[in-house]
Amino acid sequence: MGTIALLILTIAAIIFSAGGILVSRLFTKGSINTQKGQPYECGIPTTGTPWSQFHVGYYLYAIVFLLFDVELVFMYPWAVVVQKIGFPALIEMIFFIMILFIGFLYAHKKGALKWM
Amino acid sequence: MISLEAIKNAVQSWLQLHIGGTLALVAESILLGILVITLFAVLGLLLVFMERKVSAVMQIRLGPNRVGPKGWLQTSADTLKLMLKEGLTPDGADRFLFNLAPFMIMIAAMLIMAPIAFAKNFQIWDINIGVLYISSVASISVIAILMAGWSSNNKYSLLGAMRSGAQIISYELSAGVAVITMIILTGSLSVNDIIASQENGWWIFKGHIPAIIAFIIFMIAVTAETNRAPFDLAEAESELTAGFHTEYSGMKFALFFLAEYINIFIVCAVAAILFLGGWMPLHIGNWQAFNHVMDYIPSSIWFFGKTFLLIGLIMWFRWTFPRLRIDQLLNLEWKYLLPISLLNMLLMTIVAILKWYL
Amino acid sequence: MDVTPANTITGVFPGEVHQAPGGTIVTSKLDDIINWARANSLWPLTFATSCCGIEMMATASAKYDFSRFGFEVARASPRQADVIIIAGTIVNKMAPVLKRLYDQMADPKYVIAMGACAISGGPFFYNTYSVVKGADHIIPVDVYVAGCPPRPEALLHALITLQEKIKSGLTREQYITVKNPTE
Amino acid sequence: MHEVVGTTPEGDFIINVGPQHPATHGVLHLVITLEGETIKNIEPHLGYIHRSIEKMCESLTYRQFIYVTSRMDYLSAHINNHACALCVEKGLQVEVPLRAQYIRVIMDELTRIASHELWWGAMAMDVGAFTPFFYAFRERETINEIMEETCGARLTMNYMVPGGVMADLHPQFQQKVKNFIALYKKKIDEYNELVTGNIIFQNRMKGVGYLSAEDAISYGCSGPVARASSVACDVRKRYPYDVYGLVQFEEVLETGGDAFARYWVRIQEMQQSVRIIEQLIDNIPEGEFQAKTKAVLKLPKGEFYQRVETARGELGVYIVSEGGTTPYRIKFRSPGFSNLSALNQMAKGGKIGDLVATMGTLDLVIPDIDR
Amino acid sequence: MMQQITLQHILLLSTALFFIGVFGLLTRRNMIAILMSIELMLNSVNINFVAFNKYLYPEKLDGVFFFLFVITVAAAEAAVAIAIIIHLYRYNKQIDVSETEEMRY
Amino acid sequence: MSIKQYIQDVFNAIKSLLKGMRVTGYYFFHPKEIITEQYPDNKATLKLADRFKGEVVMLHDENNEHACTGCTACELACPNGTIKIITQFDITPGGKKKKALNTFVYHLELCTMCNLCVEACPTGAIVMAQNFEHSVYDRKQLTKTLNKPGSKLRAGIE
Amino acid sequence: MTNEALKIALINWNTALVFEEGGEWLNVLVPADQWKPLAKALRTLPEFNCNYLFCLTCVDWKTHLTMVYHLTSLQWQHNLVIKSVLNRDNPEIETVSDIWKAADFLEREVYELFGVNFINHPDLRRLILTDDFNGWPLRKDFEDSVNMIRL
Amino acid sequence: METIVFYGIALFIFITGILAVTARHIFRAAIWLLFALMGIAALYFWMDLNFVAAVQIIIYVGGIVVLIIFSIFLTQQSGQKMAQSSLLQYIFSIAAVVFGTAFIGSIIARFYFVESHVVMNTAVENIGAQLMSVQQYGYALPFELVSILLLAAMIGSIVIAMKQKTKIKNS
Ligand code: SF4
Ligand code: SF4
Ligand code: SF4
Repeated sequence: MGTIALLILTIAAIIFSAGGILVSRLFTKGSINTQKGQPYECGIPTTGTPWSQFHVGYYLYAIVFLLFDVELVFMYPWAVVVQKIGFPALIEMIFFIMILFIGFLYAHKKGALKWM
Repeated sequence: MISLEAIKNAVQSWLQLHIGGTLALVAESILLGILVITLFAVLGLLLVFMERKVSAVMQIRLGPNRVGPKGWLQTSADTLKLMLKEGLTPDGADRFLFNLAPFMIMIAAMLIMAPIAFAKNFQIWDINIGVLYISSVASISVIAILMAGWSSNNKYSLLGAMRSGAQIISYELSAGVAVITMIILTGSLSVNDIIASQENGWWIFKGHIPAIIAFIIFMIAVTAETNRAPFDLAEAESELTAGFHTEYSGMKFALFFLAEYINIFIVCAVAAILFLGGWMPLHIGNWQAFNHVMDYIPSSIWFFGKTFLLIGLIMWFRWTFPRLRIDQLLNLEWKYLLPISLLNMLLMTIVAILKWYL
Repeated sequence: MDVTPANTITGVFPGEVHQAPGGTIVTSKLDDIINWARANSLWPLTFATSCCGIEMMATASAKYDFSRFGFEVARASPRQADVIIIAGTIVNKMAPVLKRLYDQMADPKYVIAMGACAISGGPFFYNTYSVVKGADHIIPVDVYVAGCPPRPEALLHALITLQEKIKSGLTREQYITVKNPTE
Repeated sequence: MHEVVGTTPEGDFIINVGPQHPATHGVLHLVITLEGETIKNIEPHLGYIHRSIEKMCESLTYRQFIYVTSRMDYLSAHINNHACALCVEKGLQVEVPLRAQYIRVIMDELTRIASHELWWGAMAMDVGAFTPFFYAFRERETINEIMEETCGARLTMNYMVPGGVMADLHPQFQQKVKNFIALYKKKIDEYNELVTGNIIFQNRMKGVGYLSAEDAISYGCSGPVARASSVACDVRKRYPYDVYGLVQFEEVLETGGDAFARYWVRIQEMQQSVRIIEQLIDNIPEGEFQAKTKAVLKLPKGEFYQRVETARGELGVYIVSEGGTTPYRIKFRSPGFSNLSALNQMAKGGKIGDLVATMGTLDLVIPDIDR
Repeated sequence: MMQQITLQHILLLSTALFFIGVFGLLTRRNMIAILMSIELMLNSVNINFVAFNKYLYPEKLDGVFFFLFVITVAAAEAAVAIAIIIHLYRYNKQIDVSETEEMRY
Repeated sequence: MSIKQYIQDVFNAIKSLLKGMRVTGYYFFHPKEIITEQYPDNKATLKLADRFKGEVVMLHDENNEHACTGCTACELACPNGTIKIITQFDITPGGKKKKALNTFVYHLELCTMCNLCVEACPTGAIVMAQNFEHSVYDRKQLTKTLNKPGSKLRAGIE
Repeated sequence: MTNEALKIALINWNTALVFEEGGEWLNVLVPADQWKPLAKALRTLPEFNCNYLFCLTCVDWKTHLTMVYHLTSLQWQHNLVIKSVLNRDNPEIETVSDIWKAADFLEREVYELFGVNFINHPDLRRLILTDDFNGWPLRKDFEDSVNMIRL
Repeated sequence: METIVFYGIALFIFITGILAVTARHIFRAAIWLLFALMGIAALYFWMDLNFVAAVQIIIYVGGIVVLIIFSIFLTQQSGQKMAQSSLLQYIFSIAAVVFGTAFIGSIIARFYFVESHVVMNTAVENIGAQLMSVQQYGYALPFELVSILLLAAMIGSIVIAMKQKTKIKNS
């Protein structure tokens, strides 16, 4: 099945969502007024655009995550075979994790992992 | 005994016999599509209803009980109403992305379904890297949320999206490590192999303390990943009104709502597969008679039973705990869960290498 | 028109044809299903300005529990809410906000004016310079429920009354739809 | 932390919270300047429920104006009425029968419990726990039932009149209150288990929204907010009115000054209220429940100030009388107003989540602030 | 009937993708967009690695490993690049290449 | 932070969480703690407190007679103008002109159930009723006339 | 301190103060321009130490406005009422929001309800009413024919 | 069937790739990039290299694109359109790209590859075994190097990102 299964699932999801939205298009009609399209902010007109830049804290998480994610990717094949290989694999992994952990500790110490 | 497997085989052979070849494949595909859509709808309705009832009983009240017999049609009415509600698109929004986001989140939810074994030999795609596949596809939904939050042109949405972005990616790590911890034991990523390896006992029993720790960490992490309370910062009502889907209405909102519940189902299914043996019946040591009785319960019931049990657990969390603050949430992950789970993984390696389980 | 007693109107499943007063509007079966869904899934907006809001909370609480009717999904965002329960006084400064919230709700939308203040200004009708004398000066109201504050049962009664109104196809939107379908 | 470069004055993220927002408990409007998620500044905008009660009262008679005040801080409606009644009595110089005083105080304390119950539920809801709300309302409903039996209304009772109370106690009142109190003591333990001890909750609360004692005094904070900063300001102790002078109770003081201290003060205050009620409920003297007053009340020329301790703090009623049947000018010193003015001080530098916790523990009732 | 898909097809696809990336690299002036173009190019390289491995030397997995390492490098590169971009942005408020020439690193 | 403290933290946290879960779990498994009253269904058994103030009504006896003299004491006592009393002059049997009630207009939409009018009434003509189901589609329906059509003043009340 | 003792202490501080008799608390009348120094003294001098401003309001006497400040000392437990008469057409008084932070909001409130101008107030804007509100609603002669229905 | 799917995927990658480099809104460009990357993952799935595909999704979709989106949030008034290059630059680029594609394409088309018909064993065990082995074709050393690379990247990006404002002010 493979790719075809994925294809079917994707199409099913699209049909499902599109069907629902289509039905709602068919059966509803909205009233129109000038305030309707404006962003909701507790009933007060907004000031400024929301699309302004954010604080640095948000993306440092992403960076640290990304690097850990890569690490994870290497762990999967390792995990599968570690039982067979035994301690050498464990030691390799301990090294691997240790090295990354240094980075993690560094990030921690630098305060990169603080939400701002 | 009627099992899903038998039905599947019957349908398959019938199709082969009467239509044959490529057409059978096509027919099967269509059937599959219909099946998953129905599954989606039914699961969504069921889970939402379950949530409302569970919360009601915990909160010493009755919950929906007036629409349809015992209130069973409540969620149907809700869905129908949401379908019949106007789907707004705010003026300032990026229309294309705004409308794409619900599709994305649905596709992500749907795709994760593929390798889940609902019953013995009943699975959409027996992919050899099952759990890895699941954790990979699950990460798509982050993008959908970021998309939804950004395109809404709303500050609450954006804040909510940023929060959930950081939250989901963070917790993906410890969820992943917890999964890896179990994979060390199973030695395979395939869902079927994982389940098969638990024939004589579920990992949560066999795997000693590391398995239990991994289980706890996994449950916490997936709760966070699905944006459920106590980690529901993305849609924290009291802070950001409705978070990243503040501007969504009608069916598009319903899709987000539905996807949330489907995701819960999926993560609980994964937990059931990894820790509780998926559709494996409960076997206790050498109690032959007991094991036999257990075998008689269809595998699908085992699977759904376990999954719903875990869903119940997650709901229990939700209705008990206050919400964390965003920095605490991330602290919890980076300071506690991730180091602990990494350590736990190494511990598990030792257990596995020394073959202490069994 | 008269308000039907509450106990006759619960749990009506679609399938019957309702005759609206005057007999001019006969809703079709499809409309019935639609109205059934809408009537049974009224998600309120969390909108409480003052004392009546407390009674609204009490209605949500375990003793009265409006979740039995499926109302408990209180949405903070007007986009997802169906009914706005004006629980409390509306003052001049709040009026544009209320209007804006109402405008931003997705159709179909309903309004319940809860308590004397929302109906007419209530205790603050005379001698005040800042109270709006009735929320229906700002937005159309479907159901009024008197009291100061109305007790939770009264609010439930109002919600049931609203359900009844929706089911019989008499709310504003439905009225417009039926009357002039092209609009 | 290090400074951020990427924000210009225009680039500040300004977000409106309220007037329609679940966390503002009504219609407070906060304009929050954010930097990331850190709050740089909060500017409260009031008036979304300004009903001009003070102006209204100028044209209501002394009997009539009391009822409006129960709409002010509707969660301690009784106590508001009590303040007004006391103030009028001060002007009239009537002696309130002892029975009425007992009834008033018991009702006050019941109201306080009910108010704190609601606060507890709502605050737990703010920090994201939904279930406590329902448990809190269970107890609150019991109180409401007791109240309703005697006063005839659940929220805005209008039970006090100048000179006493409007009606005598319901015959079953004492029994019911005793039952309630017996049950209630157990429930407080449950609350502590469910919320107070919860690690998430504690983390959300501790060290959040700090208010120093000096600031509390300077901002004119009162009630649990000030007492959590170890400012002894309980009017019941400092200027006892009615039979508060006769009962034993402790003024709960905490030194933390943070949200958790405020939380904890209120929880303990509920226990103190229970204690007060226990002392009084069995000893209600027989007698009149209302002093004889004229049909039309006229206060002598002068100024009268009366303060009482509501669930939120010190409520002051300042009546200027010109000798007529209506007050010439009336001013309500509402506790929430001063407490709110300290909000910026408390929440600055915190996160949005902290703001919610701080707001929750301030226990604001907006109509009380706006009047 | 269409022919069987061979290595050539895949290589053609990856070539096309590579040049799409090149196109982006040449025309974009926004640094993030350029980074995105580079990612596309890296991906096309990855496709090549994997495809060669699969079609030419299926006994070993060197291509897959190269894929893994490339992806690692890509991730590391993206992380550092974005850190630089954001720093640059904070430094002079915009991230167009043409105007950030006097980078002082 | 020492390792020991770290581990202790984790355990205490989990313990406190489990405590909370025990409370909700207890209620989950004890459905008899549910206190919901099913309002529209329990109408027959619903018992309100006897002093509950639902709306102001005028008492009429079986002869369709009430006790209101039209003295407007209630109108004056009412803080927010809920009551409007329209009086007329009746000719008593003795030939004297006498003020009497014509229409007792009661604006339910304004009433705050404060009980002041009832307190003020010298003859006890009006009382608080327990009816609370005041939902209507049209606000005009809330303005009521309390004296029934054709009702008279009960004899002997001044 | 008792009222008497307070009075004496105040007289010692400034003999020009006028005291009003009657009422449970000591009433001090102070000219508007004297208010700021008096406030400072009340706050800082240890014998007064009136650290708690619990009520700040204004009364419209049709001919003039009177600012009323209620002060208390949490330390000495004495209460004090300070009054200051203002010109009705151009009411102005020095702010005390730098002495008692509570005055910040209270003065803003008085400003918009009575139109009293607080000199040097850091942020004298409308707090409660809408920005386009016309008039000073709590003054006795305020009439709003649109919104106000007289009983 | 397989063929059709391949062409579908190829088309998808192609279109989304082009959109990714031409879209005017940077956020949309990122989304198109995301789709292109997902298409590539689908291609790997099609090639039966499930592990590779999953890794592709995890790292690219779940990691890099998220990072890019975050950085877009951070650096852009992201609602705005991006600045464009000059027309001339466009023309040159298109010419270069078309030429390059044609050139390499023709080489590829003419080149004859000896395709091996051994079915590739992509089971994760193999990958893992080879990853851990220290013999020939073993990747244990690179594996450790990866961690150092990651460490370097992490420290590097943090150092860059957390640079103090003071420095900027001085320059
Ligand atoms: S009607 Fe009464 S209870 Fe309701 S908001 Fe108005 S004053 Fe408060
Ligand atoms: S109801 Fe009573 S008070 Fe009112 S007019 Fe009649 S008799 Fe007088
Ligand atoms: S109850 Fe109060 S508001 Fe209602 S009519 Fe009587 S006096 Fe007026």
